[in-house]
Amino acid sequence: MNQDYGDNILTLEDVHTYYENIHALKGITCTVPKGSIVCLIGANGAGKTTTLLTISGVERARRGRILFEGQNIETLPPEKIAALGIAQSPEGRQIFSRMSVMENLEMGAYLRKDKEGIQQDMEWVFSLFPVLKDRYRQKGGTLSGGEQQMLAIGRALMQQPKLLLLDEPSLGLAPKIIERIFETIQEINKNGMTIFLVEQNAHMALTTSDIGYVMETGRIVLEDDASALLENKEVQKAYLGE
Amino acid sequence: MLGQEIKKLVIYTIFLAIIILPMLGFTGGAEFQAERAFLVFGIGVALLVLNLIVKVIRSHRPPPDHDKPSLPERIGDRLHRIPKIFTLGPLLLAAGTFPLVANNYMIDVGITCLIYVCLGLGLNIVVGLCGLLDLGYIAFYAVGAYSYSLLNLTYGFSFWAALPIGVVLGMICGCIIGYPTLKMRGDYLAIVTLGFGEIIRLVLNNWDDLTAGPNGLFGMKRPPLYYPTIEDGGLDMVTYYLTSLPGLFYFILVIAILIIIGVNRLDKSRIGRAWIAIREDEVAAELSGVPTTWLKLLAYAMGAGFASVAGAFFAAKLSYVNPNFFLFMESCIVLSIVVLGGIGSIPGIIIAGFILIAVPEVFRELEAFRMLAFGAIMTTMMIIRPEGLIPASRKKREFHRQRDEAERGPQ
Amino acid sequence: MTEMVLKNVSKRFGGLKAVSDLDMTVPEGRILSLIGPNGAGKTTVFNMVTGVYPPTRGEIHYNGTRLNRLKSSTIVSHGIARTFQNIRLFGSMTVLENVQVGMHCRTKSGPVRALLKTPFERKEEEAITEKTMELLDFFGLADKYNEYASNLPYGDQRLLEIARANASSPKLLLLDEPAAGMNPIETEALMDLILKLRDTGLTIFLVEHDMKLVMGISEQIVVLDHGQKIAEGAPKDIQRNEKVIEAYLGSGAKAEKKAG
Amino acid sequence: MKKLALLTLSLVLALGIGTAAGKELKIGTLSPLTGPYAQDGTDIKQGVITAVDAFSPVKGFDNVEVLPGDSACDGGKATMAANKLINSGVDVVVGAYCSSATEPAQIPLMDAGVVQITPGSTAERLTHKGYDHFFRMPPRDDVQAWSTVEFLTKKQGVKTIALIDDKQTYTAGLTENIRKFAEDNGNLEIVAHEHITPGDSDFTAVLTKLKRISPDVIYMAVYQPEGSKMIQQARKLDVDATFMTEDAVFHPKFLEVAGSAAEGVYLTFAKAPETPERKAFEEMYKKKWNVDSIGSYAYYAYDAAMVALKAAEKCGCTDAETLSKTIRGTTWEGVSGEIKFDEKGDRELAHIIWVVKDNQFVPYWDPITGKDL
Amino acid sequence: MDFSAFILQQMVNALFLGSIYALIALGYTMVYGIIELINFAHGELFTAGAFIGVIVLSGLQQIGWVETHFVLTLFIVFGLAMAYVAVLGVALEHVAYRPLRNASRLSALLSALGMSIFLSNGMMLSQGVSDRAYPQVFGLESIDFFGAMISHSQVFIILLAFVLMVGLQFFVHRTRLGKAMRATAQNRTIARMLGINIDQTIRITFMIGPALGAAAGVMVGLYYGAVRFDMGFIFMIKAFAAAILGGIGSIPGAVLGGLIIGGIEVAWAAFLPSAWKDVTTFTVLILVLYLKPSGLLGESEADLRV
Repeated sequence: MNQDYGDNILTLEDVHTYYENIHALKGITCTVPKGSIVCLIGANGAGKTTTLLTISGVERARRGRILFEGQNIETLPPEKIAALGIAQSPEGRQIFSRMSVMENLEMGAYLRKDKEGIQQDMEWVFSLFPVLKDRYRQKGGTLSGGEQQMLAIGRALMQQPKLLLLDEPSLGLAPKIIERIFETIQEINKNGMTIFLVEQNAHMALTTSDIGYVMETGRIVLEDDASALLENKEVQKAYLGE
Repeated sequence: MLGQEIKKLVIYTIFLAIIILPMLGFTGGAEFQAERAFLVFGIGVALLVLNLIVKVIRSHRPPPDHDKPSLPERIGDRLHRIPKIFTLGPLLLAAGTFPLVANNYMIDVGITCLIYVCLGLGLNIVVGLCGLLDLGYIAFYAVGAYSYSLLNLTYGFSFWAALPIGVVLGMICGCIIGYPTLKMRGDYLAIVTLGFGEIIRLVLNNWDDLTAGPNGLFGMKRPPLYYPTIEDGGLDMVTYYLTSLPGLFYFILVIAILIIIGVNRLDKSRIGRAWIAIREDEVAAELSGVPTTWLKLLAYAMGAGFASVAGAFFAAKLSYVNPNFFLFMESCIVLSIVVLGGIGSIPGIIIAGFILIAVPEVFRELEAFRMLAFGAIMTTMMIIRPEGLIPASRKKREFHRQRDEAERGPQ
Repeated sequence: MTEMVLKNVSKRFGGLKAVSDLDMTVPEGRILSLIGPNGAGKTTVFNMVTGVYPPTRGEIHYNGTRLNRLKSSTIVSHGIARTFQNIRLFGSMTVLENVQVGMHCRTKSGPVRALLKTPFERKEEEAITEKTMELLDFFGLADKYNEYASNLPYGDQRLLEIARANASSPKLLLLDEPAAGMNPIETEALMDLILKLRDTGLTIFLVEHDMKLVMGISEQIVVLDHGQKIAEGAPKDIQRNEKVIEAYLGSGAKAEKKAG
Repeated sequence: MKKLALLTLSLVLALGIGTAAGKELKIGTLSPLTGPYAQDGTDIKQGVITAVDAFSPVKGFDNVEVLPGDSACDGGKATMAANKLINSGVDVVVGAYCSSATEPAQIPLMDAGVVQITPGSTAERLTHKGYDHFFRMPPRDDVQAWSTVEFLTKKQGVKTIALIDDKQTYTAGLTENIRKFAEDNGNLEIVAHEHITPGDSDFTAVLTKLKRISPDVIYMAVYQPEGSKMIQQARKLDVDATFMTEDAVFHPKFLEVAGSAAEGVYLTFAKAPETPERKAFEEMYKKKWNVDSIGSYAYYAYDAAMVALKAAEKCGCTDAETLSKTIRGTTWEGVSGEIKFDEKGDRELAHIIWVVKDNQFVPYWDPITGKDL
Repeated sequence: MDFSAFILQQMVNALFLGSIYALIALGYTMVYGIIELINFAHGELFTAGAFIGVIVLSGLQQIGWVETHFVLTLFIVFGLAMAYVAVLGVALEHVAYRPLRNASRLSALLSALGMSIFLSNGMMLSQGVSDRAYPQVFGLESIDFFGAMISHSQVFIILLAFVLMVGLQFFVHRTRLGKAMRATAQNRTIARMLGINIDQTIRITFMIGPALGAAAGVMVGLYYGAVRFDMGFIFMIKAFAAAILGGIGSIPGAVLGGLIIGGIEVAWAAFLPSAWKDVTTFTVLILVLYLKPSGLLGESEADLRV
């Protein structure tokens, strides 16, 4: 593994998660070094989203440990985890559809008290996604799919997190916008934010990331530097459509 | 752990003091009636402390095994495994001999229980099988009761002649209620069905010319039985009116058994499967070829039909009906029977009907305390067992395994 | 010719244009795949075809019948069945019963027959069970007939959905991402199954992301992007289509191709 | 299943308890102890208990027991309660209160040969069914309606009246009778007949409607809670009419809640005799139940129980036949006046007109003599 | 009384009744909005507020504050009643609803029903079966407003109801906590991911909703002059209808629904046979919901995605 990065900001050790009787995560072990972009790729239903939800505390790990900056977080409720500095942009544009764009972003900054900082970050988000600025009074539900996706990412950025979890940021977006989003992701990362990314668009994800994990039916089957994975024959066959 | 629990205890105690002391202390004039208020407060605190002790003791025990099924599940499982003859036989025997050993009051309570069991079974079709909330179910009971009363009083129809008409009327009302609710979601259904229930009651109360309004109707004949005798050398039919309570008990017992058989058959039929599919996932059911609109209407109609039967019997038994017998609270009780018993579970409903109607009777002397306890127990039950007493489980079908084995046999 | 024809079909959700002016045909007895990025409107097409909601504009015909305003259950009885992207089984029912529900539109017994348990009803029930077990055998679920659907492993749940859809004796089967969440081995088996189903005379209309499956079994592919058809043709042509690569397969695929 | 059997057994046992032997007199009460009419129901229960306390010991009996039953104003519950009382071996039942409970309860009680005395139900037909063991303490609806119409036409000389009822058995029966008597009389025109919903609080719409019609008299056939609120709203709306109401409103709570708004309201209620017995009862009742005022049905219930106790002592019997004969054949002194039952079981008791003056019910006019009081 | 005065008077009647319904409906709608539970016990919370109101008011009357510090008295009465019911609401949520947050809707509904029966009978046992009279601090005098009589208490109550409704709308839309409440209502999981403590948010909702109900209870007591243990029931049904009619979960919807239900009741009783007033109310409700299944101002789920 690449040693250029600092300490691991996030470590998962043998994490098992169940949906009632379904064993969704069957012992996930992975690490996210500080300052890196890590991506998790795999087919629909492989357990990628469950992994993110387990990190955020929405789903409970029945077994295993999750360490964030050396602290055990697997028993903490989601709001405490958020307060520690983990933000998530969830899958499927889960924005507050009956609140305005502005209010959605404000909710992102719910835990923050620094008014000026919030204002600055809001400007920053608007500069990343100018279309949101044009629509800041509009209700979230009236935005198009891509705009909702941007809003969800913007909302997570407003949390000023140390670790940003992105669940399928490319979902339903036009290729141009996808490229823009991934550029943005790299830009954010350069500012010092660690990013943990879940993607179906494996190619895009691997080219952006430093480290990649491949997931299949609840298990991590491959892990390597992202560039190495791109060259991996099996990955090419299964996820890059040859 | 203990420290946290004690902190909780203190907070709860403060809450309890705030809630109880003013409400129980200032009951009349401005004087504070300390004795009663503090007595109740003391009981409350004692319960809290007890709860704390239980919690502390429990925390020292090993955590429960997740994989092991819970006790009620195991009981339910075992219930399913016992051959029917051993459970149903004694139950039927007990029901059959009950009027011979019981006094009139007990029989009357038994009759009431059975009426509510019938109602619960009917509502079970709507709520339990089809998954539609209905807060106005008692209206169909009223329709059944009034149809028999009116047909009997005005046109002299016998119980048997009036019954089918009442059932059809009930089913029509069911469809009328069902139709506008087809597109509605759960909570909107609640107010609409509640509204319909009230509308039917108010119509019965206000339509003086037909229903005699609040005076009610009285003097209906009891259900008759006919038996042949040989008189004057010829065969003659004698009409015998069931006036005694044991007679009425057997009568409603037979009705209840028929309804149980009917609901059970429906449950296991193609229609029943479609209903449960609707309850589980309406969109998927529709896209699997189940005409959900028609089946939802059918569920309302069938439920209403069963309630009408119970209503007709009720009117015949009491010989008196009044719109005030069909208040919203009655709908709530029937719904409680269904939910408490375990949604969709027939044995659950029978037991819950028994518990909710007969057990409070035992404590009738306690008057308001009885209702206080009724409410508290209802909430507690839901918290402990949100799935109901005997959760419904789709019966495992053993007969297929035999078939499979037979097929594999020659290989 | 029992083919499905979509003519100029559009669907709007508020301001969002999910599908615009789609023209396509699903020919009989073939395997046709609909692909495109997430949110391109593939599931919307399925939903319109199966009557979940009517198209805003345009016509959908199947076997000469206009489907636009028909109820979903009626469409099923016309011989069109489907599965769902996110599995929608009847969780508290057994495997057997799930499939039996699928047979609803091909059976007749009403409430009165059920109440009286007439000989007709009994015979029909027996026939239903018989046929269900045959189907379950076909799908390899026969030994699990007594399990609750919610207790099945993921792959089996996918299979059960297809079995349920098949129970309505369809002529056209719509599969919405059937391989989602399956590992490569399971996907392989699924491909065989789909081909086997096609060989029984079924028309298969497929939405799928797994390119191996799509390219492996499709006889024809339609590509959607932003609600518009951007390409149509045989798998080979699609793979080479610049527009498709740009919109869906990704510039990475393009790069690879150049490298290759 | 075992649990179920056990539960059944325990329930059967529990239901069966309550049958004991001995030479004793058992009086059951049947009144709504829960629900919206629980107040009147409790008054009835307490009235009976007071009577038994006051009269015991009864000569010839070892013990007198009171068994309270809850009718909940519901037919099904009332018959259950009645059957329970029958099984406990009651000889006399005082109740029920709502006609809708009295009517169905009559059937098992009469079949079982139990003497029933109702302290509250006034529907005429209850005594018209030919039951020998059924008696009624308060005057019938038609008696009250007659008194009302007499008063309004003869004493007040009014021409127009508006009726309000809440569509319950009692109130609707009353307005129906007023309509009948007014039509017979010919001098009193009914200009409006409105209905309210029991339990409602706001009657301004109906009162404003009546204000516009401006009848001479507004007759409120409602129960006390609605009556108290209605009169307040009428005063606030400045409705310029005479208000008249009936015995269900004749309750101290009416004065307490309505306060100054109640001034000048006319009511019909039986004449209260100025006897030492009544005084003694009132004192005893207030002390025993720790209350400041006495609900009107407590008087009737007390009298009903008293009559039963005295009759039982007189004949030394408990069988319904002899007991009924004794009750019917004697004139009793009661706290609600002289008690003499006719063939049907009705009392020859008339209402007088009362008026609220200085927050007190004051006797005003006697419709039989036609004189002021 | 001429026709215009009659109409004006009936409009005042409708406005007053509608405001009361609206205020109670707000409590429903708030609780429903956040946990999707029909709080059957809301009617009892409302009644409890009225009882505390009469207890405090009687006490203050005894020490003569009603005459000397009239405004302060009202403040104390409303404040204490609302505070008490807020505590009761929180306790109710903790005991009866929280354990069932992830259970089926029906179980939660039944739990609420159980609590409703419990509270109503508890109040009957503690506060008696009969009316408790409210001291008539506003008297019986009315203002003659173009022929319509408006009592002092009505003026006060309509104003207060208006202030409370506007205040609530401001709170929910402008404050951080209010926004957190709306966010929790729309998507609990996401709200938690953003750091919102949803337990606390729900608790606050269960303070505000019932407290508004309590304010309505005191108003009802002050105007109608009495409070009784079972008076919550009828108000509950009407307010429930109002909340649904307006589109449950919507604050302006609840106000609109309340005013409409009040309006229908008054209008029907004013011009048509009053016995059928409630039949009409429910019929209109059903018709509206049939035509617009999500209520008048409710958000419709037009985008049905399979």
